[in-house]
Amino acid sequence: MDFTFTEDQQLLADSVATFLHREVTPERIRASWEGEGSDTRLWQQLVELGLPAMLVPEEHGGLGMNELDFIQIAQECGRVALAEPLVEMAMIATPMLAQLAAGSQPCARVLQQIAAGEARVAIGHPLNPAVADAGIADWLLLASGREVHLVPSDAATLIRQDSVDPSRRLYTPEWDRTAPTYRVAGEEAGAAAWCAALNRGAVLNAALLLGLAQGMVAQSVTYAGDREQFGRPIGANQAVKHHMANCAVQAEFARSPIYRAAYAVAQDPARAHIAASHAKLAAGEAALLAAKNAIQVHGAMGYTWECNLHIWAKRAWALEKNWGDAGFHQERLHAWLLEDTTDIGAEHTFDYPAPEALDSAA
Amino acid sequence: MDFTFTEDQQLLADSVATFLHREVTPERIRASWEGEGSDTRLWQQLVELGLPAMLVPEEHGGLGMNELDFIQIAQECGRVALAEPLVEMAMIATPMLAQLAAGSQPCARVLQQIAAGEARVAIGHPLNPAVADAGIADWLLLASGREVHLVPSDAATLIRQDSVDPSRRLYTPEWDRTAPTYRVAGEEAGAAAWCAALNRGAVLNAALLLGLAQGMVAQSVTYAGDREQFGRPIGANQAVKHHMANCAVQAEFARSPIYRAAYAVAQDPARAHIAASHAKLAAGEAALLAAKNAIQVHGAMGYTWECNLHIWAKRAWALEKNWGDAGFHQERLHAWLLEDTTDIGAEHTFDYPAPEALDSAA
Amino acid sequence: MDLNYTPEQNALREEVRQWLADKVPAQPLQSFDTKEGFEQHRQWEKTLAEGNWGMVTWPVEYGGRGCDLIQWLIFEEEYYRAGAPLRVNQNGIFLLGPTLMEYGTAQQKERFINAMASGEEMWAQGWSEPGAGSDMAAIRSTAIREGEEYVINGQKIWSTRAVFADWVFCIFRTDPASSRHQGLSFIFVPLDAPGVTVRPIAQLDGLPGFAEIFFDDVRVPVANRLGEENQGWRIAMSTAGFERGLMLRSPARFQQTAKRLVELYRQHRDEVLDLSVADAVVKAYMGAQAYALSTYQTASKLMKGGKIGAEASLNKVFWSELDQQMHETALSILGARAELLPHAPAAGAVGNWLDGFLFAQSGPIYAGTNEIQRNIIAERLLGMPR
Amino acid sequence: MDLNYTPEQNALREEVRQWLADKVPAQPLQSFDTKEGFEQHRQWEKTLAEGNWGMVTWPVEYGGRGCDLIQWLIFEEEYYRAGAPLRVNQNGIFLLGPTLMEYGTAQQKERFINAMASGEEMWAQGWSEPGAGSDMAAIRSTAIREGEEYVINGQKIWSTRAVFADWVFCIFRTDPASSRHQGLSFIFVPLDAPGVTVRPIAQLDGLPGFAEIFFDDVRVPVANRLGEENQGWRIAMSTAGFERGLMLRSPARFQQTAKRLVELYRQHRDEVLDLSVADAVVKAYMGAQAYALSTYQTASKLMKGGKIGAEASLNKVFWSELDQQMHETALSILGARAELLPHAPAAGAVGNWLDGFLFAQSGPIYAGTNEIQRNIIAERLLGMPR
Repeated sequence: MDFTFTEDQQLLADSVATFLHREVTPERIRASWEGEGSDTRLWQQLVELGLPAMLVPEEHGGLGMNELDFIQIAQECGRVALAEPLVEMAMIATPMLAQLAAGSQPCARVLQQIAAGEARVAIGHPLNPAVADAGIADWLLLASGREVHLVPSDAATLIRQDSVDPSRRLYTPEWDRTAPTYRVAGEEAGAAAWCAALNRGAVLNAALLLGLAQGMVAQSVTYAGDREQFGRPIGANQAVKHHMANCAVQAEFARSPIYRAAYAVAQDPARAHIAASHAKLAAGEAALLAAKNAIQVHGAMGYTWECNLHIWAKRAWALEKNWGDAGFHQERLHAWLLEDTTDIGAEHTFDYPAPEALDSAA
Repeated sequence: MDFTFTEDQQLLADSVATFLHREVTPERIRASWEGEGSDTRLWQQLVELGLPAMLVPEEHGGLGMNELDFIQIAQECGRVALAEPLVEMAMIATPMLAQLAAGSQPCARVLQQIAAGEARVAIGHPLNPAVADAGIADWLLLASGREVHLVPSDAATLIRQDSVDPSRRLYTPEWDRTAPTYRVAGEEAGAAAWCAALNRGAVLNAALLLGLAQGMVAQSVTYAGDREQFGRPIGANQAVKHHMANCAVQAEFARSPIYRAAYAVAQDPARAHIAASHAKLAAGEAALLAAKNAIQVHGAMGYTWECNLHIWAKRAWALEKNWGDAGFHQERLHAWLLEDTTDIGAEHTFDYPAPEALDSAA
Repeated sequence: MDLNYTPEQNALREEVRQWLADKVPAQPLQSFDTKEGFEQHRQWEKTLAEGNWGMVTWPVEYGGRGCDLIQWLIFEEEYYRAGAPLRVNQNGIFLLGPTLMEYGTAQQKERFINAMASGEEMWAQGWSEPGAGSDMAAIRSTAIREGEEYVINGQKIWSTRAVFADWVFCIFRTDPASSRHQGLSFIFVPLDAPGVTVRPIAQLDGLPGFAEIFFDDVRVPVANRLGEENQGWRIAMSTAGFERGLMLRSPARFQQTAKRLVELYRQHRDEVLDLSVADAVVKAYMGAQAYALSTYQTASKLMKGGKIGAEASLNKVFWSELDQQMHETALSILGARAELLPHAPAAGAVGNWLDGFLFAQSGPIYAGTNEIQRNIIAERLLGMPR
Repeated sequence: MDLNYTPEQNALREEVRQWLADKVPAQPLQSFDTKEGFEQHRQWEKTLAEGNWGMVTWPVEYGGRGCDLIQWLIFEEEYYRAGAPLRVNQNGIFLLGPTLMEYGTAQQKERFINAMASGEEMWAQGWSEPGAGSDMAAIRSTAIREGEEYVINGQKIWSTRAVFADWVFCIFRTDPASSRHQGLSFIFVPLDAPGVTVRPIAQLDGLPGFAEIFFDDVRVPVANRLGEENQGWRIAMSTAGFERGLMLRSPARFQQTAKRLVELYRQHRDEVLDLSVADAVVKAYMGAQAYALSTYQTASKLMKGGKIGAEASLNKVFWSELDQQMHETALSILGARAELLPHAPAAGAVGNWLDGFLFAQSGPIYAGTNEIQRNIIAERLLGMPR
């Protein structure tokens, strides 16, 4: 029993964090809102850091790492509100391709391209109403019923769906669902793959949401230390302090569930659903509270477009409802807790529920 | 349209308030915890003020007033945490007897006795697990199925049920349910009577809870102004202020719904259920928050038996769950809101829902 | 206490309802934070004024109907029930108008009130400065008297409607040696005056709902001052006072939001898994209803000569947090579609809940942050130490 | 990261489980806030000590097992799982014991530790004074040195267990000219010493869970001082420090409460109408689980040499409010029966939720109010201005 990251994991996360904090500035995010939005140079830098290749298995030319290796990086991506489609691709789509690659040549090929930094993949989970970043993807992983289709993006018609968050470039795709070449998993394998993808998506988004929450708290603390009213910084007011303290408490107690869930999806993905739902719910709450309190602490400034805070807040509002909204994940926990066979209590902290309860996710 | 009390109503409430604040001291309440608990002299004073007779119809020797005349008095009884069984008797049991008196000589006789200050009546609503103050009552209004039985207290066996609140003297009664003399209403009339009693009980308890909340806030404000830490009163801390401000907001927005509900039970009792449930829920929340924040502001002192605060807090915890707990009243509102025929919105503020929805209450 | 409307009150309701049924535009207007939408809303104000429905509580001589507060509440109920446009003119008719009637000279009333009421001249509000937000008495912009003119220098911020409005009413420091609440005056400035620069500030939705205004040797006649010189604080406080605060947020608005929320819930009930939604919907109804009842009670009290002061802070905290809660609940019901802008093809019938949610975020901030309001409640209503 | 227990850890769990299954009293003990219950609990401490389970993290030489923090967590999980008695001796074994091992002389260790561990000598805690609660440095009680003795005068309050305990450890002002954190010393006083008066203070449930202690020219030998003279603050702070704070509220306790709550919910589910209960039950599970996971993470970090400071305030706020939330939810499920004392004939199977609810009210108050904890979080963890 050891609930710490390895030195390698920590070093990697720290160095990526340093990179992100240096490169991913609000100015650069705002610049990416023009046009179709990708910051090509930034993407190239992320490729050079090897991030898209991290979860590609070694036999497909990647680094063969797992979700736990990536989770702190996802958190840092949230902290800087990275707009590039790194995280969904690297930690949700890539493991899904890897899961299907044994039985599907196209999946194996796309993995090679990802590892080489030559392709980007967007993923359209049935629970999400749109596909993020489909416009700059080379490949789309799409659901037709429970089947998984791998579609070249130029074979799909993409309908733009504007989000409250200008960094989120959403599309609904239309494609020829009958073309046999697209089909990389049938109903049964597809159901399992979408279910696993959902758990990864929930955990990953939880990490992003936690990072977003921490980013908003950090900005608000700085602002409250600088802004003066009545002859002293507004952050000296106990009400302002307690707004921030409440955010810190919620974030702190989302953190361990996220790491535990990342461990679960990496080590025992078929039994990860309860941990994943817990992580997503806790992080979603922390992010919503942080957005609300951060805006409040910023006052009128927090309600403006020119203040950078809304870059984070809008992302939080959007992500909190993707990859299963609060109701979806609550219902999973609720149904599980109601079962007489469910064991909770002190000695069950690290038990993983049996996989049959996964049905509801597909 | 005039949402103010009459000058007479206000004068009466103010004078009763003055009396209660002078006479009903915490010391006197604590003294009443010994023995069977009634403070005979205090009860006599309440009789002399005419309070038990207020809602007895004039034809039975009473003052012929209504629930709206009494509601601010109930609130004041809460504010001082009066332990005497005035409120349930005067505003719940008495109107129930009045409702049944036309068809029942015993009811009419008991009303005469109440008006004369010669009898006390306790009421056992099916929703409450015990009968408050049955031990000092002369008569008990009890439910057998939906029938109403009026039982002389010496004909019943009373089993004491200790409450967290030492001021609440609870009993479960056993009596000969087959004795025909006790039966003052059959199934049908009984159902209507119990339903009306429940609405009155909810509104009345709402007023008590609001008064309790206000009493706890007042004590806490005083304490926070006196108690010094770090060289200044603890009430100068913004967190302490905001605890109290939050209580004040909740109490304020429970107040009007209570008065509106009192008007409803007085003027159109068959359509009062939504207003009654709203009042009870709002007041219950205000009282629970006040108890929590008042204890917190008092610090360790608030956790002691010797500090008077617990007299109020325990009453609040108990009453919040009597005469329909939060779930009961929420479910009424929820079911009503879900009906397609339910009209809410700006022009319906003073509409009274049709009585058929009352069924769930009996 | 009599919670029935009188026949006269019912007749008023019927009259308003009929008039609105005839006049309310079939298509929703564009946002008044766009140039085009602003002009549409200005036109609507003109229509209202022509029907003498612009500001029913104003005296008849100013185009009002001399309505009492209950009648005003009835008007508001019908107005929101009809889904009539938001009031682009609210700075003028709710805030400045009554103040002008109380403190203005005959000439000022004649010059400004009718043009304001008809929507011909639209008003922005200029209280805050970059260093004077919650701490409003920290105002530094100056208006220095030179003969029959004031020469104005400085800067205002968070000035609502200033991007498209014609005039702004401000408080400036007329006594440069003064500090805090002293030495301030209440002055009107035309936004097209030489030396005035308006910099739009975009809000969360990207539209310029407010602006920064820069004053660089702007000259206005002394006749543009409302009330006595150096008495501006007192006048501004009465502008910000209760009765208008009440009018800025009439309960009807929140009751209609609660109604829409209940309808949304009924419609989606079978898909909603969120365990907190049912409770939140019940609370939304209760909150809106309580706010309406409380307002009726306050209005009744005021009509009997009662006064009201710091209690307004209870209202501010309550409605602003209720509004947030209702919109959060709506987004929970909508789930993942909640992030889509209404024009997105996949948005379906998400309606304007997202816009409302964004706007609701400003509620606990403007007109005095809820932290300041809670201080006021604790100190002035409850008597806690400062 | 490896979230599997080692075979050794599983073996320890098995051993604890077996031992507890044999030893835990079949009937729950009476409250340790009664004379009789206190003695029952003292006896239980003796049983624990005899099995070397009294304080598993203590070194073997003091009757412990030298367990690391993960092993301690496993022990705690089994302890709460078994429904074993609350630890009446917690002041001694969790707070004073480790401090004594760090700062005590050889003689002090010999004199006190074994008697403490066996339950033979029970300890009360004496920090607060009537004027020194949240502001602990405002201590005024004095211990003035006279030769080889201290003469103690003053008053302590909120002294847990003092009504039935044998000893109290306190901080007193040994330098009468000092102020605030200076000039304080950490001193042990036998509660039967001449001049000591213990006045029980009843808590919400009517039982004397704490006491006021009056010192009137009480004489104790200088050898009763722990650490250097005038260094008491630093020692007291280390007593109140993180690792023991963690041990005062092990996650197992809240996990078992969450488990009982879920069981209560399952049992009553068909009667529960309260719309907020389902959500609250899910949140209770999540909260208890998050607290456990967080503690495992912290323990792992500490075992690798990590340090921890103000983060303890996050824990304090979290568990205390979680505990309130869980008990409130249980009372909501029980409905109107919730007010009945467990012995009431109509109480049915209400269990001890009411008692737990009353006790939970003290959580946000003791060991530093949650307001103070939130200040610490904001100022020390987030770096906000004081």
